[in-house]
Amino acid sequence: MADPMRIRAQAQGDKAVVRVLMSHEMETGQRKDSAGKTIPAWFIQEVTASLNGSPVLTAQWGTAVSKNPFMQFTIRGAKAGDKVSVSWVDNRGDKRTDEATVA
Amino acid sequence: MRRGLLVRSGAWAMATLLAGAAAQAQKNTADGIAEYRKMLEDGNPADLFEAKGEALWKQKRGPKNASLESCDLGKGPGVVKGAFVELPRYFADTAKVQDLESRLVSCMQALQGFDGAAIAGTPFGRGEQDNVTALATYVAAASRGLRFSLPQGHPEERRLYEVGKRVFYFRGGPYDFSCASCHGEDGKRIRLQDLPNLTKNPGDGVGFAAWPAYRVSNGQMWGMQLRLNDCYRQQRFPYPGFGSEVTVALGVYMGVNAKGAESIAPAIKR
Amino acid sequence: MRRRMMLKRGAEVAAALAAAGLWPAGAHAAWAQQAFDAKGFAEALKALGARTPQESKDVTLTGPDIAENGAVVPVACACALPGVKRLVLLVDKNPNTLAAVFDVSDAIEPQFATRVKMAQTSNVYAVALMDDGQALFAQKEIKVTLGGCGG
Amino acid sequence: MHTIQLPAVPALVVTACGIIGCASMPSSSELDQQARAAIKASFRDQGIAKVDRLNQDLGQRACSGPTPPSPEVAQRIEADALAGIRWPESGRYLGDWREGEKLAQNGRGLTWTDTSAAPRDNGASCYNCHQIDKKEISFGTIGPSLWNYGKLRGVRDPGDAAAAPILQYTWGKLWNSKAYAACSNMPRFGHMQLLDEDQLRHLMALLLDPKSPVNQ
Repeated sequence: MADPMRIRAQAQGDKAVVRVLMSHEMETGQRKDSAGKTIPAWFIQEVTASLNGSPVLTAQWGTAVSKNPFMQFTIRGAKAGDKVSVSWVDNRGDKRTDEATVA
Repeated sequence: MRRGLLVRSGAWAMATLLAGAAAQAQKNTADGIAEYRKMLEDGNPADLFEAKGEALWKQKRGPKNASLESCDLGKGPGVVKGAFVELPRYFADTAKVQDLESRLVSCMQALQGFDGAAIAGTPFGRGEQDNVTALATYVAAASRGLRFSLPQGHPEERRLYEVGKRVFYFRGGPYDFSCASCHGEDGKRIRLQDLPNLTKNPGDGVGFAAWPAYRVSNGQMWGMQLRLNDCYRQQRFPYPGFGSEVTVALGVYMGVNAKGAESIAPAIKR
Repeated sequence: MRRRMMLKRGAEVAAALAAAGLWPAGAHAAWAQQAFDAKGFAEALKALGARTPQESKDVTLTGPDIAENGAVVPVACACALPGVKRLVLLVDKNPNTLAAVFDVSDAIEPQFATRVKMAQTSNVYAVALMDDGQALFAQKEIKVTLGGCGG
Repeated sequence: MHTIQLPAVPALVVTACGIIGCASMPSSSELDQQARAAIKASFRDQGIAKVDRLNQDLGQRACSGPTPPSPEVAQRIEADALAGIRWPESGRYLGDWREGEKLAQNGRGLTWTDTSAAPRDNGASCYNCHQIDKKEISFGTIGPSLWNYGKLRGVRDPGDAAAAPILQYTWGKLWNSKAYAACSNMPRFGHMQLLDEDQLRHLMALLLDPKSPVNQ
């Protein structure tokens, strides 16, 4: 199981700005280890987010997204106290979901 | 006379233009790098390691199944805030001057029953060594914004400063480099990498006041021990032991020189 | 080997269906394999089912002029026009050009920021795929320098 | 069960000194010795980087401090260095500037993560410290700019006699930088076998060949 994400969600007027940091190697499959063997691709392919349970975001990522990825997006119609949950799935099927409260 | 003047002033103007262009290109590069770094500050992956370190600090682990919440980092058992900006310092229980990472290993051994020597011998980024880095990130973050003020009251602390200074200037290896070859003067750069002058206070958030830091180039969290280790690798020196006297002495030398500088650790670096 | 080919073929069929909008949106949206495997700006967009893109000042791409290191390059894409279906980030000279695809809905602002890897100095694109099938883009060259002493 | 009580006594003395904080700091020469001992005890071999790299020659030792060595010592370092320079066989000073540019860009070689210590596998790391070809914006500033190095020194034809002193100085500086500055920060590429003669000739061409981009 990967380490938890860091999610910061700040209310701004009737919106919430969400900043997410995910702990993931994001291997491109192009790198070789010190013994010269290619390190297989291992990266987050799909990211979804929801506000109080209803989906607001779907994104698909390729191998170009940086290691320990950062993402920022803004949800409409959100206020302090609402629950934002973010989930990712990688190409090995590993999953992670974490939640934060809009401040 | 008029024509001569014209020609000469034309040439002079051209020269300034050229010089200006070169300086302009140079300024743009430095500005460009500063702009790039600014964009990364918000959302530093070091936060992930800080959270992991906080969990490890509180979690009961090791043969003695104990947490680190009673570990004395120099300001009393369990006191984390402010500890980072006063390290390395002398510890009576180990009768040694220790930096943050070697002190954490001492606590992991005394409180949790881990084998300190085994941790020190583990390569960076693996096993408990990875946890030491996360713990160091957590402890450093608790002092963000505070100013460095290493104690120099104990004779061992003063002695280590002098030893550290001599180690800093020690030239050797196939390239004849010392730390001072790169960090001995103001305004120097390796490629586009600014080099702080570590023989004096380099200023807020610079040099000693910026590590542990998250390195974007390899996506790794580095404590000061790994930072010094890789410096010596590029200095073409042999391998400095984790927590060895040389690394702690350099920490005292740089930490005391940084007196009054504001800590921005954990920072984000190339 | 055969099994992997079957998997790849199946994914391609799914991607094609998805691109043509026939893939049921509710189901787990299949990862756009073909688009993410594509080489070059035009091929990647075609694999996403987009028409030939036009440059438009209504799409904004934010990013540094110079990246001290290609491993982490902060980029953001936005489009204020109504009717944006997807916002897409591409790095022209990367081995696989397509970097990220963000679906836009009325629950979310059409602006996203993330960080991408760049193999070398290259043009970076932000593309808005509109509901009516149009593809509008903004581009910017980001210089990647060799930091440190490379030792 | 014969145990020796002796060790307890000295420990007591040390702690006592610890508590009352002995005012007397060891002398400077004692501290020098303690620093060398600390260095000897702190490093170990790793890959091709062995601890013998810590053994200092006269120049390294004399330049290991914030203050430069005395003029006499400096002169001796420079004289020894100059005497040790091996000049290129049959006076062939220049190679291919294109190879020179590659060497100048390459920062690899001789670290414990490098497998071979042979000169041909080493880079020269020039851009780490110098500006050389203006097209490269990522250059260092520890050393002076080498842009237009040959042009500024009026080298139009490296073959003619007028250029000889410049060629010799540059070769000598690359072979052993201490021949002209006792505590130079520049590695001694020839003397320490970091680069072989062919590689040095390529760097010479990058700096002095009128056709090199550096001299446009």
